[in-house]
Amino acid sequence: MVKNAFIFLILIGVAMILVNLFAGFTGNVDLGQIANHYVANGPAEVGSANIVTAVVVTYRGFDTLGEVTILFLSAAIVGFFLKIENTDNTERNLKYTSEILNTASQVLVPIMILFGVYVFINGHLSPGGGFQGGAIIASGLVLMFIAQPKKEIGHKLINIIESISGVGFVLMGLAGVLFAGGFLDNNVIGLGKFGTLFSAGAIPIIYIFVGLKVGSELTGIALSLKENQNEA
Amino acid sequence: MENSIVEIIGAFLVLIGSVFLFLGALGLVRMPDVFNRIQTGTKASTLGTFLTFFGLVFIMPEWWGKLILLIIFILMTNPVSSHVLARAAYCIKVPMFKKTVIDLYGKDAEKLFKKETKNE
Amino acid sequence: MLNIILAIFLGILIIVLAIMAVLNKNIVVAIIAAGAVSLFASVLYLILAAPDVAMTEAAIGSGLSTIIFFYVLNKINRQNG
Amino acid sequence: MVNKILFIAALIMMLAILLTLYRFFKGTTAADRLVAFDVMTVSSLSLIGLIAKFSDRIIYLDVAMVYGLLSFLGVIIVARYFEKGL
Repeated sequence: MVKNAFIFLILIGVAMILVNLFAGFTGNVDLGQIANHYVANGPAEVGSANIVTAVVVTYRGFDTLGEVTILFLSAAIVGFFLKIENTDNTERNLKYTSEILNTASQVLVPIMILFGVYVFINGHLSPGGGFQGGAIIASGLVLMFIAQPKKEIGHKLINIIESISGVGFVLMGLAGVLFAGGFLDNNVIGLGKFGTLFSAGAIPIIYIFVGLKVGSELTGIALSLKENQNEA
Repeated sequence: MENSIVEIIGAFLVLIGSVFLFLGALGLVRMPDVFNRIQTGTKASTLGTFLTFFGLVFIMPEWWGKLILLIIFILMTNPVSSHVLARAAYCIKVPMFKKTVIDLYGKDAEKLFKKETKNE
Repeated sequence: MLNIILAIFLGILIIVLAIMAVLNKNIVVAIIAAGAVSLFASVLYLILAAPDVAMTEAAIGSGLSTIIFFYVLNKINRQNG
Repeated sequence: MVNKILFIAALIMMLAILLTLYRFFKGTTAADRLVAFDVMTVSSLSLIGLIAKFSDRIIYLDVAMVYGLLSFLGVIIVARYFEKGL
Protein backbone atom coordinates (compact mmCIF):
# COMPACT_ATOMS: atom_id res chain seq x y z
CA MET A 1 0.00 0.00 0.00
CA VAL A 2 2.74 2.42 1.00
CA LYS A 3 4.75 1.39 -2.04
CA ASN A 4 1.79 2.01 -4.37
CA ALA A 5 1.20 5.43 -2.86
CA PHE A 6 4.86 6.22 -3.40
CA ILE A 7 4.66 5.24 -7.08
CA PHE A 8 1.52 7.37 -7.42
CA LEU A 9 3.33 10.39 -5.97
CA ILE A 10 6.23 9.93 -8.40
CA LEU A 11 3.78 9.70 -11.31
CA ILE A 12 2.12 12.95 -10.24
CA GLY A 13 5.50 14.67 -10.05
CA VAL A 14 6.50 13.49 -13.53
CA ALA A 15 3.13 14.61 -14.88
CA MET A 16 3.61 18.11 -13.44
CA ILE A 17 7.05 18.42 -15.06
CA LEU A 18 5.62 17.24 -18.39
CA VAL A 19 2.71 19.69 -18.22
CA ASN A 20 5.16 22.56 -17.85
CA LEU A 21 7.17 21.29 -20.81
CA PHE A 22 4.11 20.93 -23.03
CA ALA A 23 2.76 24.35 -22.11
CA GLY A 24 6.00 26.03 -23.15
CA PHE A 25 6.34 24.09 -26.38
CA THR A 26 6.24 25.90 -29.69
CA GLY A 27 7.13 23.91 -32.76
CA ASN A 28 10.29 24.70 -34.68
CA VAL A 29 8.78 26.22 -37.79
CA ASP A 30 11.93 27.62 -39.37
CA LEU A 31 15.04 25.63 -40.09
CA GLY A 32 18.16 26.32 -38.08
CA GLN A 33 21.16 28.05 -39.57
CA ILE A 34 23.12 24.91 -40.45
CA ALA A 35 20.05 23.08 -41.76
CA ASN A 36 19.19 26.07 -43.90
CA HIS A 37 22.66 25.99 -45.40
CA TYR A 38 22.34 22.27 -46.16
CA VAL A 39 18.94 22.64 -47.82
CA ALA A 40 19.94 25.69 -49.84
CA ASN A 41 23.39 24.59 -51.00
CA GLY A 42 23.19 20.80 -50.78
CA PRO A 43 21.93 20.00 -54.29
CA ALA A 44 24.47 22.31 -55.90
CA GLU A 45 27.49 21.26 -53.82
CA VAL A 46 26.87 17.53 -53.52
CA GLY A 47 24.48 16.76 -56.37
CA SER A 48 22.36 14.31 -54.38
CA ALA A 49 18.58 14.41 -54.68
CA ASN A 50 18.19 13.04 -51.15
CA ILE A 51 19.37 15.68 -48.68
CA VAL A 52 19.66 13.15 -45.86
CA THR A 53 22.17 11.17 -47.90
CA ALA A 54 24.15 14.32 -48.62
CA VAL A 55 24.37 15.10 -44.92
CA VAL A 56 25.16 11.54 -43.82
CA VAL A 57 27.79 10.71 -46.40
CA THR A 58 29.45 14.01 -47.22
CA TYR A 59 28.87 16.75 -44.66
CA ARG A 60 28.97 14.35 -41.71
CA GLY A 61 30.86 11.52 -43.38
CA PHE A 62 33.29 11.16 -40.52
CA ASP A 63 30.42 10.18 -38.19
CA THR A 64 29.41 7.44 -40.60
CA LEU A 65 32.94 6.09 -40.45
CA GLY A 66 32.66 6.01 -36.66
CA GLU A 67 29.34 4.15 -36.79
CA VAL A 68 30.76 1.54 -39.12
CA THR A 69 33.72 1.11 -36.78
CA ILE A 70 31.41 0.57 -33.81
CA LEU A 71 29.49 -2.07 -35.75
CA PHE A 72 32.76 -3.77 -36.72
CA LEU A 73 33.88 -3.84 -33.09
CA SER A 74 30.62 -5.37 -31.89
CA ALA A 75 30.72 -8.03 -34.60
CA ALA A 76 34.31 -8.88 -33.67
CA ILE A 77 33.44 -9.14 -29.97
CA VAL A 78 30.47 -11.41 -30.66
CA GLY A 79 32.68 -13.62 -32.80
CA PHE A 80 35.33 -13.72 -30.08
CA PHE A 81 33.03 -14.72 -27.26
CA LEU A 82 30.95 -17.19 -29.21
CA LYS A 83 33.84 -19.28 -30.42
CA ILE A 84 32.74 -22.76 -31.44
CA GLU A 85 34.14 -25.53 -29.30
CA ASN A 86 32.16 -28.45 -30.61
CA THR A 87 34.49 -31.24 -29.57
CA ASP A 88 32.36 -34.37 -29.76
CA ASN A 89 30.89 -33.59 -33.21
CA THR A 90 27.32 -34.45 -32.24
CA GLU A 91 24.85 -33.62 -34.97
CA ARG A 92 21.84 -31.67 -33.77
CA ASN A 93 18.46 -33.27 -34.31
CA LEU A 94 16.53 -30.39 -35.87
CA LYS A 95 12.92 -30.71 -36.83
CA TYR A 96 12.82 -30.84 -40.61
CA THR A 97 11.74 -27.77 -42.53
CA SER A 98 8.64 -28.19 -44.63
CA GLU A 99 8.69 -28.35 -48.41
CA ILE A 100 6.69 -25.14 -48.76
CA LEU A 101 9.07 -23.03 -46.68
CA ASN A 102 12.04 -24.50 -48.51
CA THR A 103 10.68 -23.65 -51.96
CA ALA A 104 9.54 -20.20 -50.87
CA SER A 105 12.96 -19.43 -49.45
CA GLN A 106 14.62 -20.45 -52.71
CA VAL A 107 12.46 -17.90 -54.49
CA LEU A 108 12.57 -15.16 -51.86
CA VAL A 109 16.24 -15.08 -50.82
CA PRO A 110 17.59 -13.85 -54.19
CA ILE A 111 14.78 -11.30 -54.40
CA MET A 112 15.60 -9.97 -50.94
CA ILE A 113 19.31 -9.67 -51.71
CA LEU A 114 18.51 -7.93 -54.99
CA PHE A 115 16.20 -5.52 -53.17
CA GLY A 116 18.93 -4.73 -50.66
CA VAL A 117 21.33 -3.95 -53.50
CA TYR A 118 18.69 -1.71 -55.07
CA VAL A 119 18.23 0.15 -51.80
CA PHE A 120 21.91 0.98 -51.34
CA ILE A 121 22.67 1.79 -54.96
CA ASN A 122 19.72 4.18 -55.15
CA GLY A 123 20.65 5.78 -51.83
CA HIS A 124 21.15 9.24 -53.32
CA LEU A 125 17.75 9.23 -55.06
CA SER A 126 15.29 7.43 -52.81
CA PRO A 127 15.11 6.77 -49.06
CA GLY A 128 17.53 4.25 -47.68
CA GLY A 129 21.22 3.81 -48.10
CA GLY A 130 24.08 1.65 -47.02
CA PHE A 131 22.88 0.79 -43.56
CA GLN A 132 19.33 -0.15 -44.55
CA GLY A 133 20.43 -2.08 -47.63
CA GLY A 134 22.96 -4.03 -45.59
CA ALA A 135 20.32 -4.91 -43.02
CA ILE A 136 17.99 -6.17 -45.75
CA ILE A 137 20.76 -8.33 -47.25
CA ALA A 138 21.54 -9.76 -43.81
CA SER A 139 17.88 -10.61 -43.20
CA GLY A 140 17.70 -12.38 -46.55
CA LEU A 141 20.65 -14.53 -45.56
CA VAL A 142 19.07 -15.20 -42.16
CA LEU A 143 15.96 -16.48 -43.97
CA MET A 144 18.27 -18.87 -45.80
CA PHE A 145 19.82 -20.08 -42.53
CA ILE A 146 16.37 -20.81 -41.15
CA ALA A 147 14.88 -22.52 -44.17
CA GLN A 148 17.90 -24.60 -45.12
CA PRO A 149 19.85 -25.41 -41.94
CA LYS A 150 22.18 -27.76 -43.76
CA LYS A 151 23.65 -25.09 -46.01
CA GLU A 152 27.05 -23.79 -44.98
CA ILE A 153 28.49 -20.34 -45.44
CA GLY A 154 32.11 -19.95 -44.46
CA HIS A 155 33.20 -17.30 -41.98
CA LYS A 156 36.21 -16.74 -44.19
CA LEU A 157 34.22 -15.42 -47.16
CA ILE A 158 32.29 -13.03 -44.92
CA ASN A 159 35.49 -11.76 -43.33
CA ILE A 160 37.13 -11.18 -46.73
CA ILE A 161 34.15 -9.19 -48.05
CA GLU A 162 34.05 -7.16 -44.85
CA SER A 163 37.75 -6.31 -44.94
CA ILE A 164 37.77 -5.39 -48.63
CA SER A 165 34.79 -3.09 -48.30
CA GLY A 166 36.18 -1.45 -45.16
CA VAL A 167 39.48 -0.72 -46.90
CA GLY A 168 37.62 0.55 -49.95
CA PHE A 169 35.59 2.97 -47.84
CA VAL A 170 38.70 4.50 -46.28
CA LEU A 171 40.48 4.65 -49.66
CA MET A 172 37.56 6.57 -51.16
CA GLY A 173 37.86 9.01 -48.27
CA LEU A 174 41.59 9.43 -48.92
CA ALA A 175 40.89 9.93 -52.62
CA GLY A 176 38.72 12.84 -51.54
CA VAL A 177 41.73 14.35 -49.76
CA LEU A 178 43.94 13.94 -52.84
CA PHE A 179 41.62 15.00 -55.66
CA ALA A 180 38.96 17.16 -53.98
CA GLY A 181 38.33 19.35 -50.98
CA GLY A 182 38.89 17.03 -48.05
CA PHE A 183 38.33 13.67 -46.39
CA LEU A 184 35.26 11.89 -47.87
CA ASP A 185 34.54 14.75 -50.27
CA ASN A 186 32.48 13.26 -53.06
CA ASN A 187 33.53 15.54 -55.89
CA VAL A 188 36.14 13.05 -57.10
CA ILE A 189 34.84 11.97 -60.49
CA GLY A 190 32.51 14.83 -61.36
CA LEU A 191 28.96 15.29 -60.18
CA GLY A 192 27.08 14.10 -63.26
CA LYS A 193 23.52 15.03 -64.14
CA PHE A 194 21.32 15.82 -61.15
CA GLY A 195 18.71 13.17 -60.36
CA THR A 196 20.05 10.26 -62.43
CA LEU A 197 21.60 7.02 -61.24
CA PHE A 198 25.18 8.01 -62.12
CA SER A 199 25.28 11.28 -60.27
CA ALA A 200 26.37 12.73 -56.95
CA GLY A 201 30.03 11.91 -57.50
CA ALA A 202 31.39 9.24 -55.20
CA ILE A 203 28.26 8.73 -53.08
CA PRO A 204 27.05 5.55 -54.87
CA ILE A 205 30.53 4.00 -54.61
CA ILE A 206 30.82 4.83 -50.91
CA TYR A 207 27.34 3.45 -50.32
CA ILE A 208 28.18 0.19 -52.08
CA PHE A 209 31.14 -0.27 -49.71
CA VAL A 210 29.09 0.69 -46.64
CA GLY A 211 26.26 -1.63 -47.65
CA LEU A 212 28.53 -4.62 -48.21
CA LYS A 213 30.32 -3.97 -44.93
CA VAL A 214 27.15 -3.64 -42.83
CA GLY A 215 25.55 -6.64 -44.53
CA SER A 216 28.54 -8.90 -43.95
CA GLU A 217 28.93 -7.77 -40.32
CA LEU A 218 25.29 -8.41 -39.42
CA THR A 219 25.38 -11.74 -41.25
CA GLY A 220 28.51 -12.65 -39.29
CA ILE A 221 26.77 -11.92 -35.98
CA ALA A 222 23.75 -14.03 -36.92
CA LEU A 223 25.96 -16.83 -38.24
CA SER A 224 28.05 -17.09 -35.10
CA LEU A 225 24.89 -17.12 -32.97
CA LYS A 226 23.43 -19.87 -35.15
CA GLU A 227 26.52 -22.06 -35.09
CA ASN A 228 26.81 -21.60 -31.37
CA GLN A 229 23.40 -23.20 -30.75
CA ASN A 230 25.12 -26.59 -31.05
CA GLU A 231 26.74 -26.47 -27.63
CA ALA A 232 24.72 -27.65 -24.74
CA MET B 1 -18.21 15.00 -59.77
CA GLU B 2 -14.79 15.99 -61.00
CA ASN B 3 -13.31 12.50 -60.54
CA SER B 4 -13.34 10.09 -63.44
CA ILE B 5 -15.22 6.81 -63.29
CA VAL B 6 -12.00 4.75 -63.18
CA GLU B 7 -10.86 6.49 -60.01
CA ILE B 8 -14.21 5.86 -58.34
CA ILE B 9 -13.99 2.16 -59.24
CA GLY B 10 -10.53 2.08 -57.65
CA ALA B 11 -11.78 3.80 -54.51
CA PHE B 12 -14.56 1.26 -54.15
CA LEU B 13 -12.03 -1.57 -54.57
CA VAL B 14 -10.01 -0.06 -51.70
CA LEU B 15 -13.18 0.15 -49.61
CA ILE B 16 -14.00 -3.51 -50.28
CA GLY B 17 -10.45 -4.43 -49.35
CA SER B 18 -10.68 -2.61 -46.05
CA VAL B 19 -13.96 -4.37 -45.31
CA PHE B 20 -12.21 -7.68 -45.89
CA LEU B 21 -9.44 -6.65 -43.49
CA PHE B 22 -12.08 -5.78 -40.92
CA LEU B 23 -13.82 -9.12 -41.38
CA GLY B 24 -10.53 -10.93 -40.94
CA ALA B 25 -9.89 -9.12 -37.68
CA LEU B 26 -13.45 -9.87 -36.55
CA GLY B 27 -12.86 -13.54 -37.28
CA LEU B 28 -9.70 -13.34 -35.21
CA VAL B 29 -11.81 -12.20 -32.25
CA ARG B 30 -14.76 -14.52 -32.71
CA MET B 31 -13.20 -17.86 -33.64
CA PRO B 32 -12.70 -20.45 -30.89
CA ASP B 33 -9.18 -21.86 -31.37
CA VAL B 34 -5.82 -21.16 -33.02
CA PHE B 35 -6.33 -23.06 -36.24
CA ASN B 36 -9.65 -21.40 -37.06
CA ARG B 37 -8.10 -18.04 -36.30
CA ILE B 38 -5.18 -18.67 -38.64
CA GLN B 39 -7.58 -19.70 -41.36
CA THR B 40 -9.88 -16.67 -41.18
CA GLY B 41 -7.21 -14.14 -40.32
CA THR B 42 -4.66 -14.79 -43.01
CA LYS B 43 -7.10 -15.61 -45.82
CA ALA B 44 -9.17 -12.50 -45.36
CA SER B 45 -6.20 -10.23 -44.77
CA THR B 46 -4.41 -11.50 -47.89
CA LEU B 47 -7.46 -10.75 -50.04
CA GLY B 48 -7.96 -7.39 -48.31
CA THR B 49 -4.40 -6.22 -48.93
CA PHE B 50 -4.53 -7.49 -52.50
CA LEU B 51 -7.72 -5.51 -53.20
CA THR B 52 -6.34 -2.37 -51.53
CA PHE B 53 -3.20 -2.24 -53.66
CA PHE B 54 -5.15 -3.23 -56.77
CA GLY B 55 -7.52 -0.34 -56.17
CA LEU B 56 -4.56 2.02 -55.74
CA VAL B 57 -3.38 0.93 -59.22
CA PHE B 58 -6.63 2.38 -60.62
CA ILE B 59 -6.32 5.61 -58.65
CA MET B 60 -2.60 6.19 -59.31
CA PRO B 61 -1.93 4.63 -62.74
CA GLU B 62 1.67 5.87 -62.88
CA TRP B 63 2.61 3.85 -59.78
CA TRP B 64 1.65 0.50 -61.26
CA GLY B 65 5.13 -1.06 -61.27
CA LYS B 66 5.84 -0.89 -57.56
CA LEU B 67 2.24 -1.68 -56.64
CA ILE B 68 2.22 -4.86 -58.74
CA LEU B 69 5.56 -5.85 -57.19
CA LEU B 70 4.08 -5.35 -53.73
CA ILE B 71 1.03 -7.46 -54.66
CA ILE B 72 3.33 -10.26 -55.84
CA PHE B 73 5.27 -10.07 -52.55
CA ILE B 74 2.07 -10.26 -50.52
CA LEU B 75 0.75 -13.20 -52.49
CA MET B 76 4.07 -15.00 -52.04
CA THR B 77 4.85 -14.37 -48.38
CA ASN B 78 1.49 -14.39 -46.63
CA PRO B 79 0.39 -18.00 -47.33
CA VAL B 80 3.89 -19.25 -46.45
CA SER B 81 3.88 -17.53 -43.08
CA SER B 82 0.40 -18.86 -42.25
CA HIS B 83 1.51 -22.39 -43.21
CA VAL B 84 4.62 -22.25 -41.03
CA LEU B 85 2.57 -20.85 -38.18
CA ALA B 86 -0.07 -23.57 -38.41
CA ARG B 87 2.60 -26.27 -38.50
CA ALA B 88 4.33 -24.84 -35.45
CA ALA B 89 1.03 -24.60 -33.58
CA TYR B 90 0.29 -28.23 -34.40
CA CYS B 91 3.78 -29.23 -33.35
CA ILE B 92 3.60 -27.73 -29.86
CA LYS B 93 0.14 -29.29 -29.41
CA VAL B 94 -1.96 -26.19 -28.93
CA PRO B 95 -5.33 -27.45 -27.65
CA MET B 96 -8.01 -27.73 -30.31
CA PHE B 97 -11.62 -26.66 -30.00
CA LYS B 98 -13.59 -29.31 -28.18
CA LYS B 99 -16.11 -29.73 -30.99
CA THR B 100 -13.39 -30.62 -33.53
CA VAL B 101 -14.68 -33.59 -35.51
CA ILE B 102 -11.69 -34.95 -37.39
CA ASP B 103 -7.91 -34.50 -37.35
CA LEU B 104 -6.62 -35.84 -40.65
CA TYR B 105 -3.12 -34.50 -40.17
CA GLY B 106 -2.60 -36.39 -36.92
CA LYS B 107 -1.77 -39.90 -38.11
CA ASP B 108 0.35 -38.75 -41.03
CA ALA B 109 2.22 -36.22 -38.96
CA GLU B 110 3.44 -38.78 -36.45
CA LYS B 111 4.94 -40.94 -39.18
CA LEU B 112 6.31 -37.97 -41.08
CA PHE B 113 8.07 -36.37 -38.12
CA LYS B 114 9.63 -39.67 -37.12
CA LYS B 115 10.87 -40.55 -40.59
CA GLU B 116 12.29 -37.17 -41.44
CA THR B 117 14.17 -36.69 -38.20
CA LYS B 118 15.85 -40.05 -38.74
CA ASN B 119 16.92 -39.02 -42.22
CA GLU B 120 18.55 -35.80 -41.14
CA MET C 1 -6.95 15.55 -40.87
CA LEU C 2 -6.27 11.86 -41.43
CA ASN C 3 -2.65 12.38 -40.47
CA ILE C 4 -3.57 13.76 -37.05
CA ILE C 5 -6.07 10.97 -36.34
CA LEU C 6 -3.53 8.35 -37.44
CA ALA C 7 -0.75 9.88 -35.36
CA ILE C 8 -2.86 9.88 -32.19
CA PHE C 9 -4.07 6.32 -32.88
CA LEU C 10 -0.55 5.02 -33.47
CA GLY C 11 0.80 6.83 -30.40
CA ILE C 12 -1.78 5.22 -28.14
CA LEU C 13 -1.10 1.83 -29.77
CA ILE C 14 2.64 2.18 -29.18
CA ILE C 15 2.17 3.08 -25.51
CA VAL C 16 -0.19 0.14 -24.93
CA LEU C 17 2.11 -2.34 -26.63
CA ALA C 18 5.15 -1.03 -24.77
CA ILE C 19 3.40 -1.42 -21.40
CA MET C 20 2.50 -4.96 -22.43
CA ALA C 21 6.11 -5.70 -23.38
CA VAL C 22 7.28 -4.56 -19.96
CA LEU C 23 4.66 -6.21 -17.80
CA ASN C 24 4.09 -9.56 -19.49
CA LYS C 25 5.41 -12.63 -17.70
CA ASN C 26 5.88 -14.70 -20.85
CA ILE C 27 9.17 -13.65 -22.41
CA VAL C 28 8.25 -14.69 -25.97
CA VAL C 29 5.17 -12.48 -25.90
CA ALA C 30 7.28 -9.63 -24.56
CA ILE C 31 9.70 -9.90 -27.48
CA ILE C 32 6.86 -10.02 -30.02
CA ALA C 33 5.30 -6.95 -28.43
CA ALA C 34 8.62 -5.09 -28.63
CA GLY C 35 8.83 -5.95 -32.33
CA ALA C 36 5.29 -4.64 -32.85
CA VAL C 37 6.26 -1.40 -31.08
CA SER C 38 9.03 -0.70 -33.55
CA LEU C 39 6.84 -1.64 -36.53
CA PHE C 40 4.21 0.92 -35.51
CA ALA C 41 6.93 3.43 -34.72
CA SER C 42 8.12 3.12 -38.30
CA VAL C 43 4.59 3.91 -39.57
CA LEU C 44 4.60 6.94 -37.29
CA TYR C 45 7.94 8.12 -38.72
CA LEU C 46 6.42 7.76 -42.18
CA ILE C 47 3.55 10.07 -41.21
CA LEU C 48 6.11 12.58 -39.92
CA ALA C 49 7.70 12.50 -43.42
CA ALA C 50 10.97 10.76 -42.50
CA PRO C 51 11.14 7.70 -44.78
CA ASP C 52 14.87 7.11 -44.13
CA VAL C 53 14.33 6.73 -40.41
CA ALA C 54 11.24 4.61 -41.02
CA MET C 55 13.20 2.19 -43.16
CA THR C 56 15.97 1.89 -40.57
CA GLU C 57 13.48 1.31 -37.79
CA ALA C 58 11.64 -1.40 -39.74
CA ALA C 59 14.85 -3.17 -40.76
CA ILE C 60 16.81 -3.06 -37.52
CA GLY C 61 14.21 -2.66 -34.78
CA SER C 62 11.72 -5.25 -35.86
CA GLY C 63 13.76 -7.56 -38.06
CA LEU C 64 17.27 -8.21 -36.90
CA SER C 65 16.94 -7.44 -33.20
CA THR C 66 14.01 -9.89 -32.90
CA ILE C 67 16.08 -12.55 -34.63
CA ILE C 68 19.03 -12.03 -32.30
CA PHE C 69 16.76 -12.07 -29.24
CA PHE C 70 15.31 -15.41 -30.30
CA TYR C 71 18.68 -16.98 -30.99
CA VAL C 72 19.87 -15.96 -27.52
CA LEU C 73 16.65 -17.17 -25.89
CA ASN C 74 17.00 -20.52 -27.62
CA LYS C 75 20.57 -20.86 -26.37
CA ILE C 76 19.58 -20.01 -22.80
CA ASN C 77 16.76 -22.56 -22.86
CA ARG C 78 19.13 -25.20 -24.16
CA GLN C 79 21.69 -24.54 -21.44
CA ASN C 80 19.14 -24.70 -18.64
CA GLY C 81 17.96 -28.09 -19.83
CA MET D 1 -15.49 11.81 -53.66
CA VAL D 2 -12.46 9.53 -54.01
CA ASN D 3 -10.76 11.11 -51.02
CA LYS D 4 -13.86 10.67 -48.86
CA ILE D 5 -14.14 6.97 -49.73
CA LEU D 6 -10.43 6.44 -49.00
CA PHE D 7 -10.83 8.24 -45.67
CA ILE D 8 -13.62 5.85 -44.67
CA ALA D 9 -11.47 2.91 -45.76
CA ALA D 10 -8.61 4.13 -43.56
CA LEU D 11 -10.98 4.40 -40.59
CA ILE D 12 -12.17 0.81 -41.16
CA MET D 13 -8.54 -0.38 -41.29
CA MET D 14 -7.83 1.35 -37.97
CA LEU D 15 -10.82 -0.45 -36.48
CA ALA D 16 -9.42 -3.75 -37.78
CA ILE D 17 -6.06 -3.02 -36.12
CA LEU D 18 -7.88 -2.33 -32.85
CA LEU D 19 -9.68 -5.70 -33.04
CA THR D 20 -6.40 -7.53 -33.63
CA LEU D 21 -4.91 -5.64 -30.70
CA TYR D 22 -7.73 -7.03 -28.54
CA ARG D 23 -6.78 -10.56 -29.58
CA PHE D 24 -3.11 -9.75 -28.97
CA PHE D 25 -3.98 -8.81 -25.40
CA LYS D 26 -6.35 -11.59 -24.60
CA GLY D 27 -4.86 -14.48 -26.64
CA THR D 28 -4.69 -17.43 -24.33
CA THR D 29 -1.62 -19.00 -25.94
CA ALA D 30 1.48 -17.48 -27.50
CA ALA D 31 0.47 -18.86 -30.92
CA ASP D 32 -2.74 -16.81 -30.75
CA ARG D 33 -0.70 -13.68 -30.19
CA LEU D 34 1.56 -14.49 -33.10
CA VAL D 35 -1.46 -14.82 -35.42
CA ALA D 36 -2.72 -11.47 -34.16
CA PHE D 37 0.71 -9.93 -34.87
CA ASP D 38 0.64 -11.29 -38.42
CA VAL D 39 -2.80 -9.87 -39.23
CA MET D 40 -1.87 -6.58 -37.52
CA THR D 41 1.19 -6.04 -39.70
CA VAL D 42 -0.63 -6.93 -42.90
CA SER D 43 -3.41 -4.47 -42.06
CA SER D 44 -0.91 -1.70 -41.37
CA LEU D 45 0.80 -2.51 -44.69
CA SER D 46 -2.31 -1.42 -46.57
CA LEU D 47 -2.53 1.60 -44.25
CA ILE D 48 0.96 2.59 -45.48
CA GLY D 49 -0.34 2.34 -49.05
CA LEU D 50 -3.10 4.81 -48.22
CA ILE D 51 -0.63 7.15 -46.49
CA ALA D 52 1.52 7.11 -49.63
CA LYS D 53 -1.54 8.02 -51.71
CA PHE D 54 -2.52 10.88 -49.43
CA SER D 55 0.98 12.36 -49.30
CA ASP D 56 1.43 11.67 -53.04
CA ARG D 57 4.97 10.28 -52.79
CA ILE D 58 5.86 7.02 -54.51
CA ILE D 59 9.00 6.51 -52.43
CA TYR D 60 6.91 5.50 -49.42
CA LEU D 61 6.15 2.23 -51.21
CA ASP D 62 9.81 1.23 -50.76
CA VAL D 63 9.28 1.44 -47.03
CA ALA D 64 6.14 -0.68 -47.40
CA MET D 65 8.16 -3.37 -49.13
CA VAL D 66 10.82 -3.48 -46.41
CA TYR D 67 8.08 -3.57 -43.79
CA GLY D 68 6.29 -6.49 -45.43
CA LEU D 69 9.42 -8.57 -45.92
CA LEU D 70 10.70 -8.10 -42.38
CA SER D 71 7.38 -8.78 -40.67
CA PHE D 72 7.20 -12.02 -42.66
CA LEU D 73 10.69 -12.92 -41.47
CA GLY D 74 9.74 -12.18 -37.85
CA VAL D 75 6.72 -14.49 -37.98
CA ILE D 76 8.82 -17.29 -39.48
CA ILE D 77 11.50 -16.94 -36.81
CA VAL D 78 9.04 -17.15 -33.93
CA ALA D 79 7.28 -20.12 -35.49
CA ARG D 80 10.55 -22.00 -35.94
CA TYR D 81 11.41 -21.20 -32.32
CA PHE D 82 8.12 -22.75 -31.22
CA GLU D 83 8.78 -26.04 -32.96
CA LYS D 84 12.38 -26.09 -31.65
CA GLY D 85 13.93 -25.82 -35.08
CA LEU D 86 16.11 -22.77 -34.60
